[in-house]
Amino acid sequence: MADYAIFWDASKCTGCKGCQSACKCWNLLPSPLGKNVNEPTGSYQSPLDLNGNTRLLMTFQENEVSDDKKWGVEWSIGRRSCMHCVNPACATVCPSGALSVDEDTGFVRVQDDKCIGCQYCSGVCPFDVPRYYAGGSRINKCTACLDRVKNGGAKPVNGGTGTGNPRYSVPACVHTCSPAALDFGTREDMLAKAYARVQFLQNKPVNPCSTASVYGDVQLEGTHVIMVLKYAPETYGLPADPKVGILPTLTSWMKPLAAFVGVATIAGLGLSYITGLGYKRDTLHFDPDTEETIDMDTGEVVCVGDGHGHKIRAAADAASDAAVAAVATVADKAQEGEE
Amino acid sequence: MTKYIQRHSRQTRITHGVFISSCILLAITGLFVFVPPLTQALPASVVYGIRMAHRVLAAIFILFPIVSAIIAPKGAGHFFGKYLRKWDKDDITWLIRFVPYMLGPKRVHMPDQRIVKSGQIVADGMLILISLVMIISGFGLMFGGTGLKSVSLLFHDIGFVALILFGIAHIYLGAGIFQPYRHTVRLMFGDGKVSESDALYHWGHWAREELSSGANVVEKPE
Amino acid sequence: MDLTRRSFVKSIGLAFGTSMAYGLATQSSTLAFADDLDWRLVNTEEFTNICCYCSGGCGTIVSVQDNELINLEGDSDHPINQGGLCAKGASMFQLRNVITEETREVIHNPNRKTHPLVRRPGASEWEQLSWDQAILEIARHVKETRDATFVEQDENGVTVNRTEAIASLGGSQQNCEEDYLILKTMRSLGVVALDNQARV
Amino acid sequence: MTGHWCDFKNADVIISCGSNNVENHPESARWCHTAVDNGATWIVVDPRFTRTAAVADIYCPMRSGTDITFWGGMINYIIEHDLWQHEYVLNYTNATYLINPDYNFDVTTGLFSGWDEEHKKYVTTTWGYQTEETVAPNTATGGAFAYTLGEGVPEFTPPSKLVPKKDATLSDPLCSFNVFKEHYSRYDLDTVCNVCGMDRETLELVYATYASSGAPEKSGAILYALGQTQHHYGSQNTRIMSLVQLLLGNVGVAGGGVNALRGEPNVQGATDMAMLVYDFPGYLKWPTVASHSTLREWLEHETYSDGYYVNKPKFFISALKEWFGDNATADNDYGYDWLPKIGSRDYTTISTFELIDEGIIKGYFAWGMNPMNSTPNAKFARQAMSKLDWLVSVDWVETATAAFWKAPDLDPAQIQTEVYHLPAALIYEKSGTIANSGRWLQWRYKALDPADEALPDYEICDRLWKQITSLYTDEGGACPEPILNVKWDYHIDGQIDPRAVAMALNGYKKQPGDDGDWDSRELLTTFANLQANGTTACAIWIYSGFYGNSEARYDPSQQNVGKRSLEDKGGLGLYQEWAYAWPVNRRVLYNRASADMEGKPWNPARKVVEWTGEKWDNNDVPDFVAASTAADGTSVPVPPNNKAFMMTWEQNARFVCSTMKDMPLPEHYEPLESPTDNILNGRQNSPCIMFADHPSVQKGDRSEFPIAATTYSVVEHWQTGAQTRGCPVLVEAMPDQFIEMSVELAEEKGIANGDKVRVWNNRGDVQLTAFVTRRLRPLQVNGEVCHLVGMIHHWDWTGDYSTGDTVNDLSPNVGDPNSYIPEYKAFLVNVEKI
Repeated sequence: MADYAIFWDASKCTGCKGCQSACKCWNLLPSPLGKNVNEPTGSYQSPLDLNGNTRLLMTFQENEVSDDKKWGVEWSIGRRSCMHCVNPACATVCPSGALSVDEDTGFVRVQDDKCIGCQYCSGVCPFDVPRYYAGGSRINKCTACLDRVKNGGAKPVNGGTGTGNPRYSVPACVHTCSPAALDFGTREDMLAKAYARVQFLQNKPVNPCSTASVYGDVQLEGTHVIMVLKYAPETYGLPADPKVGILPTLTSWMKPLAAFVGVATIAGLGLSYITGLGYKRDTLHFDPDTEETIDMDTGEVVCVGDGHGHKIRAAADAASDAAVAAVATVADKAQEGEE
Repeated sequence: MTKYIQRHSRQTRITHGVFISSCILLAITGLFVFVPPLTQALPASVVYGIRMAHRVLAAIFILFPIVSAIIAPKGAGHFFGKYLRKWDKDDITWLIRFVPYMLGPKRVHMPDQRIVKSGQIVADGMLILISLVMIISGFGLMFGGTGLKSVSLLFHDIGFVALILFGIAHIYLGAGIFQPYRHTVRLMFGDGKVSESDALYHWGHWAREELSSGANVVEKPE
Repeated sequence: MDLTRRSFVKSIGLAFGTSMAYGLATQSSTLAFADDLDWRLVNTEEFTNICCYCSGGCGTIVSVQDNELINLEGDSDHPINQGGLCAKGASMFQLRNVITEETREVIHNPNRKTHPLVRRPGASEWEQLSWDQAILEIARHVKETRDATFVEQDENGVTVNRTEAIASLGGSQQNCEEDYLILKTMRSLGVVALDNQARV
Repeated sequence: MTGHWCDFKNADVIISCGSNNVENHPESARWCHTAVDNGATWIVVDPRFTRTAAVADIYCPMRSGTDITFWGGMINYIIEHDLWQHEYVLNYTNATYLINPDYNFDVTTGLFSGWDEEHKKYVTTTWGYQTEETVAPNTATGGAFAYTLGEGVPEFTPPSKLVPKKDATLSDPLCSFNVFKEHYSRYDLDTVCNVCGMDRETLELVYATYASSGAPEKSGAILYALGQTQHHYGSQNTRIMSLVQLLLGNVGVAGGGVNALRGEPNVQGATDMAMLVYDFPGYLKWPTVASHSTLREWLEHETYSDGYYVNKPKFFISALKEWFGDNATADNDYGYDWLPKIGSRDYTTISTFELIDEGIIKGYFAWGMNPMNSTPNAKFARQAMSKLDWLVSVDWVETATAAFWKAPDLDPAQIQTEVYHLPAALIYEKSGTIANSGRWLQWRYKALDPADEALPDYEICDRLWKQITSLYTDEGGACPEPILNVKWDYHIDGQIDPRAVAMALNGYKKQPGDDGDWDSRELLTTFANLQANGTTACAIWIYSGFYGNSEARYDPSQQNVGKRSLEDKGGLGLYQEWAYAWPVNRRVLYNRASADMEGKPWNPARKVVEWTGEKWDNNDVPDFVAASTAADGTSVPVPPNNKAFMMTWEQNARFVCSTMKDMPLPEHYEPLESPTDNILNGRQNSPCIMFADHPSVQKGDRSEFPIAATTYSVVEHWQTGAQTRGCPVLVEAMPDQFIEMSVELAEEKGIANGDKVRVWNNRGDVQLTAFVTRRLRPLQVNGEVCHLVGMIHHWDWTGDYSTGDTVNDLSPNVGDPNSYIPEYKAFLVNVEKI
């Protein structure tokens, strides 16, 4: 097995949305077919966020900067999709096995026919990626086109090694990337490429980019999307220090806890069973007339009355009358309500 | 001839039977969801089947007791009403002695009990509570947004853990696997009758009242 | 002639490899994967084409099965685009087929109009008509307009053989061969108002 | 494009000016990035901070319509700092040629010498050269015009060569270079900043960076598109870029060039194929009454006295032979008279709507074109359209043209036009050749049958032609000869077939009586084999050789057009064995200029051609006479000379030139509608502006419409949007038409991001979504604040998924006198919040 990664270089990405388009066309994801139903967003970004039919989205954010030579603006064009965490919280909490780590590549695989639509993954993703596709009651997120990656037959593009298979061996987004901002190869190679690129950007003689950084190496113990960023991660809609919340941790404790409680209960009861073996109980008889409880094996009177010095009959009558009256009232009310 | 007290009606027994069957099946189907490796090993169509079965079972689990209560509101009132009684000294004593008793029924003697034991109130009460937690969190999982879902998930999981504890204990005792509780299985899965001797052992106060009034007492040959 | 036609068809296949053989060769491993890894391009035939948007000349590969479009993406062997296609190029699949929202089914794009249509004078809707009828009616219009306006010689006696009454616009969307046929048709009718998208 | 897409990687400096290339030619990004990876610097000059600016190294703003000032300033900067490439300029251009002493430019009137006020045009003789001597055409054996004496060649008198006077020392002020230098001396840095609106520091950085490509071993590439051309002086915008490139020695080298990034998939092919009023296939001239009333006149007027175009008659006669087949004979001037002659009227796109309005044009074919959206002053155009008798739209979808009668401001009941929509096949539903911007001819293979009843355009055209000819055969009519004498034999197995047309385009040896016989004709392998005597037929000489394999004539994959080898001799990305670049598979035009006078490459690492001392060793097909044929028939290498531009009669490139209609040297004028006055000379607009006096133009004044506007495209949509608005994924990715404006203007007008705004001028009134952005800022122009807004223009009332207003209702229908291109890129509007 090897560890693969998608490489994305913000310094080369032109925001052409070829990837956004190719993702939908390859994965046969629909876009709205109604007339004028897409809301104008006031931005080059559309739709504004991922949704049940959109797994990959180009983001656009303008940052005001004081440096007048740069025309007072930096334009962060970002790539929003599943980051394919090395330790994916979504796969940890996924109750149905729909999300799992693919052993051959390290990507977070989606078997959407196994998805039970619980959306636990949506709740725990530090990047807020998985979306619910209501039409199929299933989760929708980037699959890293594992169908292509694992079946594909041909040559890789943009300089990466792909998986070594011939054509179609890289995800649809990588394949279609015109400016060669996307690449695909072993995670090790992609990391090396990213660090080399950051070095290059920081040291360019013209227009050096001092804020260039690698994203996806140390964040969350690493992701299988390795990014080269020109500006601060937040401007690309990426948390600077992504964290998985407490819930998945708690949830993940439930499984061992359940196992422990189960085993402890059964063990305790087993012990109880053993100590109870051979227990034999004497036959008891109650004489309503004398109100004596008699051990028939020994003939001994165990107790008289209720054992606390009270007569039984009177108490029993009173108790049952009260109970019957209460129930009857409740039932009548219920019937009235129905009528 | 031995005297028997009619403790549970046929409807109660059927309701209980269906309810706990669905509960156990829910636990099993839920287990496949709870432990992802189990599901990963299965084909998608089977997982889908399990997922749908879980929903159908949940519907039975919720609806059957409600339907039963609507058919016989009086009986339902009686069934739940008995858990709402006042506690006395015997009840406390019983609870204190419970663990030693479980591990040494031959030596530890339990005080007489009323129609339901204090331990039963706790245990059955817990089961009812867990059921409610499971039902509510289940709805949360099905219809909630992502935030509610995460919380619901936690509660569904906690409920499942509690269910393991109380459910197994209930089966252990209710099915009469525990030596002193032999024969109790017939109360829910037999004719609903308890023998005079067993009744006096388990629910002394109640048995004596029933035997005194004789309304629910039948005599049958040994 | 038959032979050459067949070899023409065959050469398309050979030049770019029909994935038919590829599909068979990989069938066994394909079956080993679970559903989500199912390979869409089994038993497809592949054809190269060129993108229909800007004039980059990016290569594409069109995958077809049973005369239906299965996939369209960049040609990774092409020296210019090396597999790349922009948002428009990558969506050329949708010129023919779109995906429904509810069921995610692939259907023909309803926005495309695939029958000859006519709007009669004053009408507010299209009517469908047959190809033969459409061509005949248009040829009649052309002939009537041409015959009524054709000028053989201008006021100075120069042979001009033209009609100013018919205009023909377009050509940048057609292939070169088609342009030549359109050009030849129009100019032979005497059309002088002939222009294309070179300026828009 | 003088180079090709992959060639950008060889540049040391790239300047995208008038082109948002990563958006509108996304594939160019790969090659620009490669150049930057190799150490190049990428400059963007644009009114907006575009997606291209976001990835480039230097961004320089400018006011739309001031390109000549920007480039003129660069010329001045280069000459002042002596950064021009002396050896290149002095040898390969007309720098040393002496210009007519009567040449003059009057700054106060803004007019060059030769202005004819009565006819509103220039007489360009004073822009020409002083003549040293006149050389008669050489018709002797071995001479350039020997062929004209052959049998079957139409009679005509070849032109004499007027050898210009030269001054190699450049001491004469009338040297082309000195006139040029003098002309741009007015374009100093402060003036440029005042006119264009950028700050001086940025401007100097851009000039210094780009001028660094003037070092002999360096190359700089200019990428331009409609931002340069869509002005009423658009041709001069392109010309001044050529002048900069000549000055820096950047034409003909790898990584250089004046690169027009063309907008439509086969606009190159359509232009090659002369889908233009004044053109004949292969960049020859369509006959006009004024210059070509007879074949003889055509030949005498069009044939050059020197350079490769001494052969023009061969190309033209071969084309006529292909057009009329056996019916074209020497006796009937090869059918020349059957071709329509253009009179004094103009018929380009803008004019056609005037002609429809006047009732002259009555029938209209739109072949995959949608002028109801794309034509300037579209509101006027669609009102004119309703006066047509009939309209035929051949397209994939219902375009605004096909559905013009559905426009919100028209009443179908009042429109008597009969309109036909003919469903066309998609590009992958048919076969054929397409030419990209780098002149690569590539074959498209049909992948599947057209959906439903759709048909390829070639089949629609064939059906129409057959129907028309049968009507004329059966019924007669006005002058049927031009129709009935046409050769229409493009059928294989009885079916119309693009492969037969491809063979006709390529050319073949013509035997009498062989019309329709495609099985046995000998296909030509190069246009060098073309004859002017009727023995060869070739529809378009520049394509000759692209489909010339007679051994496998029905198999495009065995033709040059179908080549798919990635072999790249020289490593420059020329990919000589991939497809076919016209002419003769030449990848870099004018490649002689990539080497010095000794024939050594300026940069050995980027060798395109090289003289080894004995012969030429080339990575590309030479664009010069590299060998001649000796008397014994053997090929003899021709040692290096200064004839680097053999398609001009001088065989040198031109600084001052007399072939353009409007200026001998590009001079700044303001757009028709401008927010400011012209401070560079005394004339506001070019004196040669076309159509400005049409009443439909309704010129707006800056007092009423103070905001400068420009239009452009986004990557998600294309042209009139008829195709892209039909793709749901693209509608989703860019759902609405927007107007970009600065934060400052938005504040002034009380507009918030995402608001609906009204944009209007005298011609139109549209509603758009406001994008308030920091990427556009007000400019300081001539001491005043100039607001600029930008709009995309891909919407109209048609389509199932997304509709909107037509932005071209706003753009003015005025144009350039050379190319007739409209001024889409600079006009005035006003804006308000709705």
